[in-house]
Formats: sequence, structure tokens, C-alpha cells
Amino acid sequence: MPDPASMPSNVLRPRGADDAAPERTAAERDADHRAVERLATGLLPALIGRLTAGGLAEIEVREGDWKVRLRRPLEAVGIGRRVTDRQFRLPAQAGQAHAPLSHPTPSRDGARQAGPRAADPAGTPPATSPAVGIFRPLPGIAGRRVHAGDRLGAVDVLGMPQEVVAPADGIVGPLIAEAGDGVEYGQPVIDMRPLPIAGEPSDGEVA
Amino acid sequence: MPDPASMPSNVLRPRGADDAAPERTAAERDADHRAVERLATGLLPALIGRLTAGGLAEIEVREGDWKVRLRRPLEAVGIGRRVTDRQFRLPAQAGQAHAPLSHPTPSRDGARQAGPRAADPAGTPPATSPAVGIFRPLPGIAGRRVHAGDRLGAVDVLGMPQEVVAPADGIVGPLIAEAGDGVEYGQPVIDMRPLPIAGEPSDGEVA
Amino acid sequence: MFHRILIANRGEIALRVLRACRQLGVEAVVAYSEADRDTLAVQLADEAICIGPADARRSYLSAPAVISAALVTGCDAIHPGYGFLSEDDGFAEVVRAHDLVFIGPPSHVLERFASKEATRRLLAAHGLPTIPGSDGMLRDDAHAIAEAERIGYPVLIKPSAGGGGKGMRMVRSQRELETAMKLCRSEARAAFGDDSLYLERWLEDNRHVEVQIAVDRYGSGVHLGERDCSVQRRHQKILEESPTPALSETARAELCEKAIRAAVAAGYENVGTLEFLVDREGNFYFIEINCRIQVEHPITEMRTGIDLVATQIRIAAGEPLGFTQSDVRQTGHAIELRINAEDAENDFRPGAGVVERYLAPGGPGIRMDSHLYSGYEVPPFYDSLLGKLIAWAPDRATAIARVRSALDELVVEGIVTNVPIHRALLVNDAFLDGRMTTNLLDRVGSAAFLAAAARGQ
Amino acid sequence: MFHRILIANRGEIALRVLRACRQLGVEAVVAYSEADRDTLAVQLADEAICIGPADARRSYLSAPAVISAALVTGCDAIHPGYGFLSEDDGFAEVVRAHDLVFIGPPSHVLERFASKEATRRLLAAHGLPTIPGSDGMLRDDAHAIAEAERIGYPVLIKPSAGGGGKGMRMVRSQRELETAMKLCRSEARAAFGDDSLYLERWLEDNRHVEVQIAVDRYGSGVHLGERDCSVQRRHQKILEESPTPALSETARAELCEKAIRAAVAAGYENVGTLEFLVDREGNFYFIEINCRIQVEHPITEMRTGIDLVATQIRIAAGEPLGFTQSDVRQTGHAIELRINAEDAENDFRPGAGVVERYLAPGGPGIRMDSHLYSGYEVPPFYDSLLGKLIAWAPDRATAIARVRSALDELVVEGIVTNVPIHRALLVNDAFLDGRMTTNLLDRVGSAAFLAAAARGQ
Repeated sequence: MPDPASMPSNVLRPRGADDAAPERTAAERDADHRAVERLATGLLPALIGRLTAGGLAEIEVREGDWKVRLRRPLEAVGIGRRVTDRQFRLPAQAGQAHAPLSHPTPSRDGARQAGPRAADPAGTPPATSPAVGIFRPLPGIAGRRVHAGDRLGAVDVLGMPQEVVAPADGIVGPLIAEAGDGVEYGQPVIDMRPLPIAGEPSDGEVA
Repeated sequence: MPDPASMPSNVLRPRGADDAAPERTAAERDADHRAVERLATGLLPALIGRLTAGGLAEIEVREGDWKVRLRRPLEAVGIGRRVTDRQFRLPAQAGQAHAPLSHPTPSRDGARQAGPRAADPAGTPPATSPAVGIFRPLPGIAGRRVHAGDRLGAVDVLGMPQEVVAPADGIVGPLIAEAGDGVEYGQPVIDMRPLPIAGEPSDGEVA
Repeated sequence: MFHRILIANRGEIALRVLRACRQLGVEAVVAYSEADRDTLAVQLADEAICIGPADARRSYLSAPAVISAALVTGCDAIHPGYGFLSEDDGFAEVVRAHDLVFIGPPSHVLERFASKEATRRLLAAHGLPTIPGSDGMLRDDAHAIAEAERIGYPVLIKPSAGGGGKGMRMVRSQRELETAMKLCRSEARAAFGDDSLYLERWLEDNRHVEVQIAVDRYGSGVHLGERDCSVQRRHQKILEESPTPALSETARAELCEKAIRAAVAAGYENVGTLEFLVDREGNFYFIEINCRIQVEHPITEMRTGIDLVATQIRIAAGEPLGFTQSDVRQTGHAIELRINAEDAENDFRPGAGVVERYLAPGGPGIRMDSHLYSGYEVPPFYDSLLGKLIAWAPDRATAIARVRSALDELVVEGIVTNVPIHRALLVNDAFLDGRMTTNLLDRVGSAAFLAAAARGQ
Repeated sequence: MFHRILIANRGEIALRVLRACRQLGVEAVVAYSEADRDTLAVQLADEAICIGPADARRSYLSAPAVISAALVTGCDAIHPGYGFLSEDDGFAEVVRAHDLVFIGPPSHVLERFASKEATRRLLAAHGLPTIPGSDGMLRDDAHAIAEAERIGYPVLIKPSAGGGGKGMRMVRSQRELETAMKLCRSEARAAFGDDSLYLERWLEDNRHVEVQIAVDRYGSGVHLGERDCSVQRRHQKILEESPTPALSETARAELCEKAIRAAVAAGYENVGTLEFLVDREGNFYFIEINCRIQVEHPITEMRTGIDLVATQIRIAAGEPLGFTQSDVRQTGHAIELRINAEDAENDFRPGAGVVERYLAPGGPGIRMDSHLYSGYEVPPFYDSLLGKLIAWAPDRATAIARVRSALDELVVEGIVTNVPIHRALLVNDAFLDGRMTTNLLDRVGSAAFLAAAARGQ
């Protein structure tokens, strides 16, 4: 189970923290605390029962001023019809292939630490394109052991090459984009694999 | 704390239960169950801490395909401004003074069993107006013990009186609308009080 | 001008009337049924009053409920919208008897035009062509042959009594006429106990063209051009456009001028529409008058810049029209798509439910008249109209391109709509060439129509 | 015509350009920054391509990123919208060097009009009045007095170098001039190390009036009427209308005709706007030319029925204009309100965040150009424009009534907007009488303005 305290990128829209919000008294905070606790200890078990029984998409319960809503994306449930054939994307939808909008963290050197798959705790994030242009991987790069920041190739922007670098120490996996493909900014272009775990041979520099 | 099982009117939008939803396997239900349980046992305590710390309006956490969102109404937090002064009503909002739209249950005799306050389990529902017109209560009706269907007054529709009747056995409470008021269809016009409980004198006809 | 108007309708037209009231500086009270508590007009109204349960007979169709609501809320006029009580002369009379103003033709005008047959005779007397027919009932075969000759084949044999197609036959020659007469007489006798027959000219592949008029209390009237409503499915209009591609500019002018002249002469008052059938040769025949605002009125507003609902209210308030025919300028081309909650792929079964997400299209020349919003629950009790997507452009081709692009922008999630049939229409050759006739969609079959469009794309 | 256009902009104008592409049957690719992934134009585009991070310098302002995106997606033209790279002649030149078409004036035209000072001299030479000033720098007091006499008091003393108000004084008489000259010289010397001064006529209570023009590659040009943008807050336009209430019909015609004649003579090409200041007496003075589509272009579209963005694209594609001045008809009155994410009650501090609920107003004559939808998160990185509420009506009073009613319908929840200032404007006597000047809102103070409206209602 993920540790809640370490999940800032999954916690969206913490609004109201701006300076326009009035100061809150200890009593108000206590009342809120009690209300949320009632939700957690009293209602959640009942909700779980309801949701799992009928394949529901969404359920919402109110308790005083508080609401709790549980929902799954519509696609997972298979209901909801659209007028157009196009996929109408919800903003910042879970599982969508991009970093959260509220925390864009491009690094200055043209690579991105938090790539589109960075949220996947299981894998090593792929190398992403630093710009929009034509992808040129280094020949024979796949399978090499690299350090974070090592050059894996370039993206050609009107003749100016922009470096594609390894986002972390690891082993270069297969190419996601083909050499010569047009790629967009932030697009994953080269897969990365984790280094072999302890016990396997290491070059000694990996912490 | 309210018993979750007895709160159907507070549980909104249980969608996906329609026949378009695909059958779900036991394994899928189990996976959902586990996901929701993680939310309940792992994330809620952390959320409570976050919410009560900063006077937040809303917080949302994702876990796999599931989202949990806790929110207070904007007004309570003092943020969020509306363009119009008018109250923009959400459809079928809990606590709104009308019966759920999906289940209009007007009775044929001009009175309504499920009046606007019928959802309140604690009290006896008030008598409601059977039509739009001018309210004419029977003189001295307040305080009388009545049976369901007894006439309490009328609503005058272009000179045609439409009976206001007691929705249930009980004691006529104070008038909600004044004699001569214009009233709309379904508007509560006369409060009702429950009959005295067993042990007090009874006219013998109350079950 | 009025101080407060009761809007005795629902859906998009309640919102449309509300907007006209706002613009005129008149307060608007929306009368609603229990099923329409959450509709946009109720939320935007100066006041809203529940007049009865979902059942329209006890709410929108209940004259006492509507009038009582107007009195209780202190209104001085009632706007009936379209449908429901909008053309009911009895209702208009009771409204008047309660010292309220009915926004529409006065009751005596509604009464005069209540019977279709009488209206046709009245307007024919004022110069409008009607569908040619026999001079009264057919006495015998000889009379029938002579009359058919005069009218011109093909002709339709119709029984005087009843309807539903019994005793009715289309014949293309004298030989067919003689054979069919016997069959029709016996069918009519069997079905209605009356075997009297008459003849009417058969209009093959006709188009539905209607003329919008406005006449004030003082007999000043103008036409506001015509609308082509030939795209129909089982006699329901689903796409309207103006001007009609079926007639030349001269023919359109002639039609419109004849229509307004006849209507004024016959004593019509307020906003109204004269409906015509137009045959392949461009001959037009008056069929009926609609004494109300129509669903498709916005395409006329887009072409003329004239607010028809505000005009309707002003006329009912006793104001003179304030402009003459020469002030009315028609420009460009306008198209309206009726967006209905119905499943085009399942025999247009009407739908209801929650609109999970709604997003109206926009941009130059686009107007979306709809009462939808994200989260709105479409009740199952009334008609299936969700809104009207209207596009104006300087010419027909651009208007089609615009409305097609706007249709791509429209988002109505959670409820099945007839958008697929509109998509199919907007790539259909008969439509693109302006050759749609009222029977085309039914003759081809909607399913085949949708499939053909899918193949063609 | 082009096959595929890259839209190198965001927000409502990206959507606007997309709509023009659709209508022209051209594919549209939207180039977006990481912060704009969820915007409506990205969702509706035929293709969308991320060109960089939220920082505009690395996305919308990066010429290499934009051009590379056009090449990668196979576009043959780039539409820059407004702001960002839209008037950058260097960018236009690099676009051309990559065999792509820049949708706007060609680079050599942009270059010609890049300097405001040079543009004023150029257009003055082609007959446009500019603000009267001294003949070069002031040699001494005697020269200053003579020049001020010639220009007419009040005059503005301006330093040749620098800006920011230092060394600048408005004087109403010779006595004031003589005193101020010394002060200004010493201030200018202290601030810029250069004490040369010149004079310009002081325009009290001026109005901002601009003329929309369109000129094709072949030198055929038309004006499309003028717009009044006098309602400003700290030099930001917030409400625009057309026609201007400041000038008579004759004066408007003269202004527009002079503007198009000068622009064509000076070699302008494509869609553009000539901005003027108009003084209390109705004299107009050319100040600058905008070589792009402008935010407020829809009010011109509403009055003329001409799609300005489509016209811009057609001209860039080498098409002739296809119509002449006599084909351009202006009707009615149009008003645009800029709906910004800013807090009118807190010094217009810009806002960002999630639009919890959005509902666009509608009805006759209403157009809402906006990229919002329910659930859209307004990023904090760009300008605060959320959309434009545009109303057309046959006359100004009706247009005001309509836009006011539409403003009541608009729902933007979850984010603070400048709607209160619009409400205040629409009941303000100076606005209702057509007397707004560019300095009025700042002179009164927005807070006082809002408070006065609240008292008056």
C-alpha cells in the first residue's frame, strides 16, 4: 500500500489554502476533524459494500457540511454515451499519460525528471523528448548501462540537436519511438530498466 | 452517528446499475473491494490531517482506478465566487425542499402522501397544497386530532376549491401558510404533529 | 408593455421566452411541473411557481392551474410557448376573462383559424392556392373522370369520411381511376358507412415550405421570409433551413407576398406561420396556419435580425409593429438542427436520464438554444427536444460547413441523441444538393440512410 | 487553400482559429504547452502536439519549437493568433524560410510597420492625422512658446529619451509652460542624461476608436467599420462596442475611409487594425497599427457577417478578397465583454484554478467565445482572459439589454471573475450615454465605480 504521506503528486486540488481563506479557529478545526472521522469510521465500510455489490461508477454521501464521493472513471464501468466520436478528456484524469498540470517540473537542461510514466512506482521512468522535432537515438544504445544525465540520443529541432538523456541510472531498454520519428515535447522515446539488484555485478557507482 | 444503511436519500447518483453495465466477475469485485479498503484504512487518516490543518474546501486522492474526494460546500469555506447572485441549484440536491424528481408520487385525490418534508423520518409530513391558488384553511383547525384524508382547508383555484387534506393521522399543527396566501402546487401549508404515544388518552381508532 | 409575464411552458422555449422578457425589461415568472424543478428557466426566472405534477394534463395543459399561477404571482400576461395551450382559443378566452393578456392571437382570431378546412377555404378566398381537388363529392364515374381530367393525373381518391388511408388510392390514368373507384367506394363503405369520395391532386416528392408573418393589432403586417422544413421523419421536422433551396428568389418573394397579403386580409393577428406544400414544378399550395411561435423560428431571426418572441410580446401588448416590409432585410443562409433525446439507431426510441456533461458549440454564426446543463436530468414525461443547433453564414455551403463543425463540438454525454442522423444528413447528396422532400427519409429508411452515410464517409 | 494549419496559440483564440479552419475544410493541428493539455482546442483538434513546458518562452514564444511542430505534423501554414509571435517579423521570416506560410502580414510588411514612430510618419504621409506636436526638439523657451501657441493649449511636454512619466508635464498656459520647461529639463537630464524635450497636444478625455481593415495580396482593401474600445482599466480594454457612440455616421465613414486608403497606400496586407485617439471635438489621431487579429474582432463579425479569421487565412493563402467595400454591410450594434479571471474587488488580482461549473449564455444575438468547460483548470501562467461575451442587436439599447441579460445567465463557478465590473459598467450613466473615455475608470477608481453601481441599483 502506498504511504499517504509520500503521495503529493496524487493529491489534487488542495484549494482554499490561499490567503483569501479566513483564519480558522481551533474549535472549527476540531468540528471538521470529527466530521471527517465519522465519515471514515462509520460510512466507508457501508460504502465499500454498496460499491462492490453493483459495479457502480460513483457514490456520494453527505455528513453535515462534508461530502465524500467515491468514483471510478466512466470507461472502466462502461456507461455514458458521447455525441462525438472523439474522446473528450477529463482534465488531469488518473492514468493519463502526462504529468500533473499543477506541478510541471521540467528541468533546465532539457530533460525531465518527472516524465509521463514517472508516477509508476514499479518501473524506471523512460527517457523523454526535450523538444518537438525529429528523434535521433545514438546507434546501439539499447542494453547499455548508463548514469542519470548520460546522453542517449537527440531530438533535432530545425537542425539544432537537443539532447535526450537518461532520467536515472539504469539500463537502456528498447526504443519507444523509431529513429526519424517526429516526437513532441515530453514524449517517452526510450524505455529504461532498473539496474540489477544487489548481489549481481555492479560498476560500484550505484548507491 | 447516522446508520449508513438507513440513509438512502443521502446517497446520490448510484450510477452504473442500469442494464447497459456489463456483468462483473467475482475477481473484479474483489479487486474493487481491496482498492476501496485501502482508501478507507490507509488514506483517510492522512486526509483528515490535511483537511483540518488548512481549512481546505476539497481534497481528492486516487488509488488505482478509484478516486476519493472529500469536500465541503464552498460557502462554508468562504472561497469560490459565483458570477450571478442567484443560487444555482444542483439537480435533486439532498436536503432541498422537494421530493425526488425521479419519483413523483402525487395521489389522485389532490393531496400528496410524499410531501416536501416526507423524507424527514422524525416528524409527521405536513399537509401540502393540491394546486396553485389561494390558501383557505378551515377556521380553528390547529390543534385538532385528525385522520389521514380529513379535510383541513382548501386551495382556491379560480373559484374552484381544491381540498387540503391530512396526509396522515395526527394532530394539526400551526399553519405554515397564512389564510389568503398564494401557494404553489405541493407547497407545505399546515404542519402536522404525531399523535401522542401509547399510554396517553386515545380516541381508540388510532392503530 | 407588460410588467410581469407568466411563462407557461418548459424546456428550451421557456428559456427562449425568458430571454425575450429580460431584453424587454419585463419580469418573468416560470410556471413549472414537479418534473421540471431543475430546469434552467426555473433557475433563471425572477420567480418560479410549481403548477402541478409531471403529468402535463395536470400542469402545462391545465388552464385553471396556469391562470391561477399567473394571478397568484401578479402577472399581467401569459406566454404559452408552443404546443400545450398555445393555440387553444378556449384557453385564450379564459385568460382574457381574468383580465390577463394571452400572448398570441386573440381568442377570436384563434377561433377563426381553428378548423383547417375552414382556414383553407378562407385563405383561398383571399388568393392563396390550395391543393386542387374535385368540385365537391364525386357523383359517378363520368363525373370522376371529368374532374380527374381537369385536375390532372396523378390524382388521389379520398373518402369524405374518416382517414388512416382507408378508401384512399393514388391513380395515374383513367383506366386506374375506373378500377380504383369501385374498390375505394367499398372500402369506405365498410370502414365508415359512407362511400362518398372526392379527388385531390397527388403531389409527388413535395417539399414543406412555410412563411413567417407578423401582424399587429392595427392590421400592419410583414412577412419575414420562408423556411424549408422538408427534412422530416414520420412527419416530424428534424432540420430546417432558410431560404428554401427549392424556389428561385422570385418565386420565394411571390410566395411570401401572397401569404402575408392573404393573412392580413383574413384578419390574422400576431406572429404566425403559413404552411405550404411545394411540388416538383415549384407550385405551392397552402395547407394550414400555425398560430404560435414555432420551434424553428430562430433561423428566421438569424436571417432578419428580428427577435420574433419579443415581437410577439410587443404585438400582444398592443404596440404597433414599428417597421414595414421594406425595413425587413434577409441575409445569408440559416440552418437549424433539432437535437432530440432519441436513439437514431434504435427506431428513434425517445430517451431520458442525466446529462453527465454538456458543452454547447460556439463561434461565429452559431447559436445553441437549449435548456441543458451538465448534471441536468431529462425527465421522461415530455417531448424529446434537447435543444436546437442553429448556424448562419453568408451562403448555404458555409452554413452547412459551420453547422457540421458545430455538431462536432457539441457534447451531450449520458443520454442518446439523434446526432448520428444529422451527421448523415449533412453528408447526404440529396440534402447537399437541396433536393430533400418530405418523404425521402422515410422512403429510404433511417437505418439505410445512416448506413449509406457511414459508407460514404 | 492550405491543407493543414498549425495553431500556435492557446485559450479562446486557439478555439476560434480552429473553428475557422473547420469551416474552410482545412485540418487543424493545435500546438500546446504542457499547461494547456486539457484545453478545449487540444481536445477538438485534428491533431495536437506538445511543444514545450508551461513557460511561454519555451513553448508559445519559441519560434524553433513552433516551426518544428509544424514540420513534424505536416502543416503548410502557421496561425499565430494574437500576442506571442503574432507580430514578430523575424518569426514570420523564419516561417517563410521553412517553406511554410505565416498567416498574417508577410514579414516585410510586419517589418515596415514594426516601429510605431516610423508607422506614424508613414501613415501621416498617406493622409492620416496624428497627434500634433512640435517641429522636432525644443531649441529654447521662445521656440517652445511659439510651438505651444501653434499646437494649442493644453500641451504635453515630453522628454525625447526614456519614459515612465519622468520629465513629462501637461501645461495649460504660457506661464505654466515657462515654469514647467525648467523642471522637465532637469528631471529629464537627471533621469536619462538627455534634457531634450518636445511638445505634443494634450488630449483630454480621449476615446480609443479603431478601424478594422482587410487587404489582399493584390492591393484590394476594405474597411469593416470601427470599434470603440474606450472602456479601459490601466490601458487594458475590458468592453468594446461598435459602432462608436462618439462619432456621427458621417464622421465614422470618414475615419474608416481615410484609414483603409492610407493602409492600402502604405502597402499593408492581410487583416489589421488602425488605432486612433478621438478627442472631445471628434478629431481623430492615428496612433498605431495592429498587424494581427484582435481580441475584440467578433463585434465586427457580428455587424458585418464576415468571418475575419477565415478572411485572414484566405488572404494568406493568396486568395483575392472576393468582395468590395460596397458588399460590406454593417448592421445593428455589437458589444463585447472580456470575461477575465481577476478579482475586481481586490485590485483585479489575476486568478487561476478549477472552473467547477461553466454555463455559457445563449439566445438571439448572443455569442460566447470561450475555451472553458466544467472541470477545466485555468493555468496560472498566461493572461487572464476566460472568454468573450458578445451581443448583437438592431440598436445599442437592445444590445445593452441583451448583454446584461446574458451576463446574468453566465455561470463560471470556482474562480473569481471580473463580472462585477461589467455589471457596474452596464448600469453606469457615462457608459449608457456613450460618454466613456479611456481614463474614466482609472480616474474614478474601480472600487468607487463598483460601489456607485451597487448604490444605484
